[in-house]
Amino acid sequence: MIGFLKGLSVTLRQLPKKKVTLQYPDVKPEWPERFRGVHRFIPELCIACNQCARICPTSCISLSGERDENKKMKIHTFDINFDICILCDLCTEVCPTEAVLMSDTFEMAKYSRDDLYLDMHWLHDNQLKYEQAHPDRFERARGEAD
Amino acid sequence: MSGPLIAFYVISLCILGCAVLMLSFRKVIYMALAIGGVFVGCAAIYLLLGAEFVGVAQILIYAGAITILMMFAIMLTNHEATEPPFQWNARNVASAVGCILLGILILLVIRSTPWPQPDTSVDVNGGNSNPVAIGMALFKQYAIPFELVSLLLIVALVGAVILAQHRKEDE
Amino acid sequence: MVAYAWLVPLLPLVAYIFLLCLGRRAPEGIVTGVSVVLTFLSFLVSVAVFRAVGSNPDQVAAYTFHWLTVGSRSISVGFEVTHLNALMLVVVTLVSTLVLLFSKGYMHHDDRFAVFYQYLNLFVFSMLALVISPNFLQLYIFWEMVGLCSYLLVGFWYFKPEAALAAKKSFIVTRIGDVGLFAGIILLFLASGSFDYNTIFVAAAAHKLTLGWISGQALVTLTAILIFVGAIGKSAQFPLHVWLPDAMEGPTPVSALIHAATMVAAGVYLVARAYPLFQASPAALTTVAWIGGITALLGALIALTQRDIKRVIAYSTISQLGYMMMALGVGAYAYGVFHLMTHAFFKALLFLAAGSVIHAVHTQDLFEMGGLHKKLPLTTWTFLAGALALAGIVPFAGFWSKDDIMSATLQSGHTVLYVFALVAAFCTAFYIFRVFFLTFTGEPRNPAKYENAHEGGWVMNLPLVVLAVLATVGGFFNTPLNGNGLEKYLLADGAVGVTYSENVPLMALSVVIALLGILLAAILYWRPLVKPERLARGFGFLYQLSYRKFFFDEIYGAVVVGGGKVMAAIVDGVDRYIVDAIVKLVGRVVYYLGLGLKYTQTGQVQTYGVVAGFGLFIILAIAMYRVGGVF
Amino acid sequence: MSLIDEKDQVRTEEMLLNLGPQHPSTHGVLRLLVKINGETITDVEPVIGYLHRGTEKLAEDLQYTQIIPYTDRLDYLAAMLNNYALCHTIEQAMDLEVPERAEYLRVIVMEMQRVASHLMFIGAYLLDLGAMSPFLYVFADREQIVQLFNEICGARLTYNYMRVGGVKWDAPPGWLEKVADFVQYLKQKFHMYDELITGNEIFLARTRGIGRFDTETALAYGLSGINLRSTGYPWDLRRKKPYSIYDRFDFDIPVGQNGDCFDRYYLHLLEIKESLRIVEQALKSIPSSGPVLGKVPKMIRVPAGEYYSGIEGARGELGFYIVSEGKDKPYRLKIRKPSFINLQLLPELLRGQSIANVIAILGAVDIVLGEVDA
Amino acid sequence: MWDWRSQPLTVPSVIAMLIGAVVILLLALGVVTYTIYVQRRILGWMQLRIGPNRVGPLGLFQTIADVLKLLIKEDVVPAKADRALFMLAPIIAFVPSFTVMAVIPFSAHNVFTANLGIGVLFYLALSAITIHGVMLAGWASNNKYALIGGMRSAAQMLSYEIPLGLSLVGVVLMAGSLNLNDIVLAQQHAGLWNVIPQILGFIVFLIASTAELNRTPFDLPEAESELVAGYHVEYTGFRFAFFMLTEYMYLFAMAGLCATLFLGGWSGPLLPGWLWFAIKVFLYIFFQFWLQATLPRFRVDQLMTFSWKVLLPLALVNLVLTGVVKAIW
Amino acid sequence: MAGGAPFPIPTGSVLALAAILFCIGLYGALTKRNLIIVLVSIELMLNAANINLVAFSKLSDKPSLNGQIFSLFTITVAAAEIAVGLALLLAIFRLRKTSEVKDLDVHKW
Amino acid sequence: MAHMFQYWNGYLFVTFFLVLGILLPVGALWVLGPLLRPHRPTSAKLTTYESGVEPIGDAHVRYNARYYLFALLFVVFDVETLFLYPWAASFHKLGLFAFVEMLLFLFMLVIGLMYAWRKKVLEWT
Repeated sequence: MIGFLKGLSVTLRQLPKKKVTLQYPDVKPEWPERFRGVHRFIPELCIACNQCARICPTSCISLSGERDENKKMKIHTFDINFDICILCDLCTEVCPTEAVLMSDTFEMAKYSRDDLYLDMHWLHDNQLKYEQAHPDRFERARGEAD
Repeated sequence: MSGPLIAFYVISLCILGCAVLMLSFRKVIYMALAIGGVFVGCAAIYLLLGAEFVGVAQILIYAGAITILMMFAIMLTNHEATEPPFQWNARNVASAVGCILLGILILLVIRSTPWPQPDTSVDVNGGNSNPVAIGMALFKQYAIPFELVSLLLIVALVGAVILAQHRKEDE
Repeated sequence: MVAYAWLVPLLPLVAYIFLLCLGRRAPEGIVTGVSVVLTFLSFLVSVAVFRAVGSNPDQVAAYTFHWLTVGSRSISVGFEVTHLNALMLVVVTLVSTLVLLFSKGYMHHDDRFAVFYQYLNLFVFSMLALVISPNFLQLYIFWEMVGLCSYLLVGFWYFKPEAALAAKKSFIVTRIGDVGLFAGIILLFLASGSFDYNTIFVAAAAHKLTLGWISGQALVTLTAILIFVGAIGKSAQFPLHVWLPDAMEGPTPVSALIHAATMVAAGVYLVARAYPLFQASPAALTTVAWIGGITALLGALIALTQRDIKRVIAYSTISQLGYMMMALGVGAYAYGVFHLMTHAFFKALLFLAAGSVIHAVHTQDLFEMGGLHKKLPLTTWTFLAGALALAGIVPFAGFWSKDDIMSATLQSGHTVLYVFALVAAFCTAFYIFRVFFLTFTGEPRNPAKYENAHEGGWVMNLPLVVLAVLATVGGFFNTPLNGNGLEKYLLADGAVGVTYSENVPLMALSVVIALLGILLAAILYWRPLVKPERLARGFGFLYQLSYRKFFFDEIYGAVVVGGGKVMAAIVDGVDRYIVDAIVKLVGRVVYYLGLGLKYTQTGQVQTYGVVAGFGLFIILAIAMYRVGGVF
Repeated sequence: MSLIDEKDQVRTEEMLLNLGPQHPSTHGVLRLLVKINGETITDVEPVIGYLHRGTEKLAEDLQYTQIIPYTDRLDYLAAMLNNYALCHTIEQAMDLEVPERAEYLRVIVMEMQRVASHLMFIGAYLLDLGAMSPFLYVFADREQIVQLFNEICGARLTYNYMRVGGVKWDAPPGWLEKVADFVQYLKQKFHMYDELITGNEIFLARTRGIGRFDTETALAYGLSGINLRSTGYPWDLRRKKPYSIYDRFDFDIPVGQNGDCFDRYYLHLLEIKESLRIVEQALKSIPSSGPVLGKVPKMIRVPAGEYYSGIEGARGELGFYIVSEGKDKPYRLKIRKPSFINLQLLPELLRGQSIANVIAILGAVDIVLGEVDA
Repeated sequence: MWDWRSQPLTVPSVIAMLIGAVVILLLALGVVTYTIYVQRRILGWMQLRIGPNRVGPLGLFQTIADVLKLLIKEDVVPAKADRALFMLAPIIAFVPSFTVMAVIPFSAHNVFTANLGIGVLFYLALSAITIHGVMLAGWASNNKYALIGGMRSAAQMLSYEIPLGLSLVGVVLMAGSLNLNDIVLAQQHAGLWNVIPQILGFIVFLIASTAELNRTPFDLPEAESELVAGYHVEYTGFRFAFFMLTEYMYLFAMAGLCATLFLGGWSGPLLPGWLWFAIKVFLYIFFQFWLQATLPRFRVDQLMTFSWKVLLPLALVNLVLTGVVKAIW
Repeated sequence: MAGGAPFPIPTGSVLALAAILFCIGLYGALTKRNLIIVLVSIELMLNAANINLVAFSKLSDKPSLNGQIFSLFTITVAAAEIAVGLALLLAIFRLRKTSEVKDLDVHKW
Repeated sequence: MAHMFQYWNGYLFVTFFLVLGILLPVGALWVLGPLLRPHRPTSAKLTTYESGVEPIGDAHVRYNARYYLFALLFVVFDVETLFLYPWAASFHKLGLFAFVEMLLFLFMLVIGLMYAWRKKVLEWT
């Protein structure tokens, strides 16, 4: 009987407390810098070394490069099949030029599986959006580089 | 045609309708439901006749407890039990004829008896509310039968438990 | 205080219900504690009631209220307090308390200890309720309940075949008496329209009891005797005394409480309570006196030779109850009741002491005991007190009451009965000291049992001591020394006015007779000058007569069974040659009919129902046709 | 009294009932095929595999580093521990040195992971028993751990944090302080859980003496973790076969007495306390700086041979068994999945129980279908 | 004030009654709607959540949206179900739940209340009928969960109806009448709400009524973690809505009964009667939600045993005690 | 109704209702095959009797409560009857796996 | 007379509730419903739910006698409860004797309960 009353008092005490839930679509969660959302991609940096495709455990990255006039490898197509990507972050880990990075985009609901094939342009746009959303991080990165 | 009379005819119709339905249904569980309708209808008749407590007792015991008990019994024996369709065998015909004859006879008797004019000036409850009046009658005039009721119930309980319970020595 | 007398039976009932709730596995301490404390409270209330009644006779009253109406007659329930039943309450509750305490030791470690206490409490409740009943109906209800408890308790060890048989026997034999009682009560109800004592007594005194087929004096006598038949059964009077010795198969505390102190006294109480009715019929009174006298003598004679310690005391009880009945029969109402009281004390004492002995040596055979006074000193002394009281030695309790009865018998002109009583008194002294000497003195006859004997602890000793004190001094309630206090108290009801004067020579005579009895016992069993066996051989037939209990069981067996056999033979002949012939003829006819008709027996209830329904219809139709106006 | 008896002619017919795969309280897609009589269970057959992904087979075609994210998805409530178990086995096989700070970070996240997992157990168990609020309360608390993990490795559930030879990230600035704060915060919450759950009479009535088994049975079935400890057998790999740096910490192994559901619940609560103790100690003694990844060859090749090492997972002994031919991919990878092994006892436990107890027992056995089906 | 109740029947009085009944229907529906809303809010708050807040201001239209959604949902009758009974069951369950409202005195000027001499029993008798609906729903679905749920539910409601009924006898004993209005008046007259002298009865009532309402910790028939949803597993759309409606109607009615019998009904100082009544009803309802937020549920065997072995003896003790006090006093 | 005004429901109608109900019950009891329904039909007949009792308690020339009280007792007896009857049915079912009246013909020749 | 009208009118009012109570679901389910609801049954939709797999066997198996025993107890105790109500209502007019009668009655009831208890009728398992 006592235990039961104690339990009641516990729940009653919670009643006026601050709520922990977010008003989600209105209020987006704050993600930390290391957050592994959908990839962003910087085509200029990519040397099409194929390391990311090779390390990917689910083989969701496919890319093709071509040599440009400077005999440098240049990325031609870069697609991520988000249907099977497990956001393990290994691709960014192995990327020697930091061309593939993770963003904090996490809302990926689509009506068709086809829409989940993300190509280079989409990923680049994602990079631009990310830059816009977090100018501070880039400044800091630049500052560190300096 | 006064209100209560209309009500009486409507309720009677419902009761008889449910009773006839009961006879004509083939699934046992439907029959149990139809009989529930009869019980509730009877309760309404009692209420109409001013017997509040009996009416509510009828609902509580018959429509509530007994019908439930029947449903449990159905579910414990044969859920899908059905009656065969009506057959013209000797017993059915004889029963039908006998019941109809009996009914006609009783109705004739009822018609031919000069029923006394009810004395509506008497309040059977003696100025109390109906349950109070019932209580007073029950505990003064009918004290012994009342105690016997408890005895009856306990005997019924014991008997039913013994019957319904699985016995060890059967094993 | 008197208005709270209903508490007296209620408290044991509470104890009973409480024990019932505790179940049969309840710890012994709690069981005993609750029972003893509640019964003791009940005793205290009884004493208060007794004092209240004694100090103020106006307190005597019946507290009844209307229960139900049967036809035009109304039946009430409630309780009453009179001088008589106030005394009874005290005696019953006192003995009950002590026995409940004693049982703790005696029944220790019995599997059904709690059940035993439940039964005992139920008995105490029933007995008290019987005593306190204000009318015959209520009395009869509790009368039967008391019988039921007796049955349960006698058969408490139902796994022993003797116990089960004894229980059955006691139940059936007393039932014979109860039929008489019931018939008497119903006749009284029919004649007077009431169950109430007072209504009936007033009507009887005014000669207003009549029925269509019998009237006046005859009805009074008839009903009085019928009621007395009930008392005969319950109080084990001749000729229905056979159940009581067998009832000794029950645990000893039961014997002490039920079959010595209380229940068997219920018959005496019944006669005492219905005394106005008996007074209205001299014939009934005479019957009572003679039955009592015969029982007193018979019981004493049988007791002389029994080997079982409890049976001796049981026959003694029968004998003493006979004294009480005799007293009532000769008109010495107060002395009968007085003897009831003193007898309750010393007989309960004797039984409990016997119980203590049995508890110690685990046998009931007198010839396996002996020399126990070394092992059981307390029991010895208390038993001696009880024995002296029973034998009627001055100044022990039994002396005063028995002597009163004997004086009254002589003075009321029943010389033959007086002789009976005197012989019985002699025998009483003899057999009880025979028991005493055989048990406690001399050499142990069964060394193995002797060695293990020991006293039963304080729970068993305390009741013995208390009862011994009462058996010693209990008689002083009613002596010339205190101006016959109890007698005055009892007669304050005003119902019975017969008293008898003390007669010192008669007293002396009875004491001498008793001493002679003791002396005879001593020379036979203590310091054996004469071998008892020789004596037995010398009186061969008489010894057998006594030892075989005057062949009562055999006679009953012979009469009932033998008579039955003769009847059976006759009936058999008639049956075989006359009836059978007819039957066979009928049978054949029916058989061949049945062969054809069996096809209607479908076993289908509903088919039968249809037929029955048609039958109903036809009957109704014919009835309606004859009434007319329907069709 | 019941009509269960076989000889009885009208015993009630037996009924086969599917609990799961789509059922609110089978913690995923377990299917229990239950044979009931009245409400009493006569037989149970757990049907598994609805979540089977062939992790072990897949691993044969993956480099060691690539296997790590797959381990996240085994017991998805304790991904850190799975990560570690694999890395630890490989490190043992290759005889690698792990930097000090990395070890500390690993212990901190592992114990935090254990706390999160146990909290989740408590919440889910109470939800099974019909109490909704505790579930949400533990979720609020667990959310803080998840956020901490999110900060250190960027994911909330599938961390992929450990690497062979260390961890991927060092702790971000201020992270360790946040952990310390959280430990203090959670310590104060225990009181509330005790009041709300442990002392509740209904909870006690539903868990005390339910689903009991003894040490022999547990050992015979190869149980480990809390399921074994609840029977009073103090078996904890962190103590019995110390790995990592657990020998440096002071903590107790709480054990139960009765081996019933209540013991299992209560042990979870006690173990949370012990884990917090470890985290506190680790936070005190962690080196302030240093590498977090040891010297590891670029291509990880486990020398040919067979290797096994087990750690104390959240649900029992979690072990990885590697058969290597010396290539960069394992020849065979076998995982000792504690949930799967714990599940084997279930039919034994459930036989003869009433349906209502199924949930209480199943919940307390504590399985995660991702691990069972692998 | 014109009182329709003691006058001969006329057209205006019939219309008045009809209006009264409709008003109560609407009132009950409104109360149910917002009870559900309040339930979700309170549960949310107690669980550190916000609760419904999207539909309408503060989420006030949430329940209405739910009802509308249910209304336009497809009505599926499983192929194996017993069609007729399946469709009939929600109605059998619902009708008494609404009819019992007829006797609850909402305010001092009990305009919308049938002043029946058997008020308390009327409630008990009718509420027993709902059991049929529940049981038939479970049976007709031809679904194992539903059957178990229905049988359990019936057995539970049966078992708890006895202590419930017995706990009310104490109140009747205090007031000497079965009429709910009289009971309120008796409390007003005594100046003491029954909850004080009948505290034992009140506790029994509280527990038994919780069980009658199939609410936590007695929500076994619907135990979602075992039976998924109990007797209404197979019900969809508006049929399902009627079971929910029944449940919350009874919650309201039971709250009303509790307020009337134990908390003095509409009596109370200062505030108008109907407001007092509303406050008491809300208190009861809040208590139910509070329990729901706190407790795990009983196991079915514990539940049955609890009713017969604990509550029933308690109710009897209460009865005897009340009788003794009443007899002496 | 003012004092002495006739009660709106005629006695004969109520009795006729009861009579018809009784006959329906009788017919059911005689023809239905399921034991439960036979029991139920008997309940129907009891109810018919009850209607008469209550009717006479109100509609006789000396109205009194006796009829109502009697019908209360009838209801009680009916409850006891149905409880034991159905328990018997269960016992029969246990023994013979049938709930049909026609199979219960042990007393057949 | 007033109370007679009150009686009739009270029950008429109850009748209105009854009728409304029937009309509401009937209206919502049979009148309004078909207008608003789609009706596109498919065989998958119409299967019986059993945790997402095909049900094995029929649900209408014979059930445990335990339920019957509870229903039985309910019937008996319901009747006993029923008799308590008039007692309670008229107690203040009856006095002590009625109390004793009721105690007897309750005693019987308790005996019944004890019997059921002893016979383990009250146990679920």
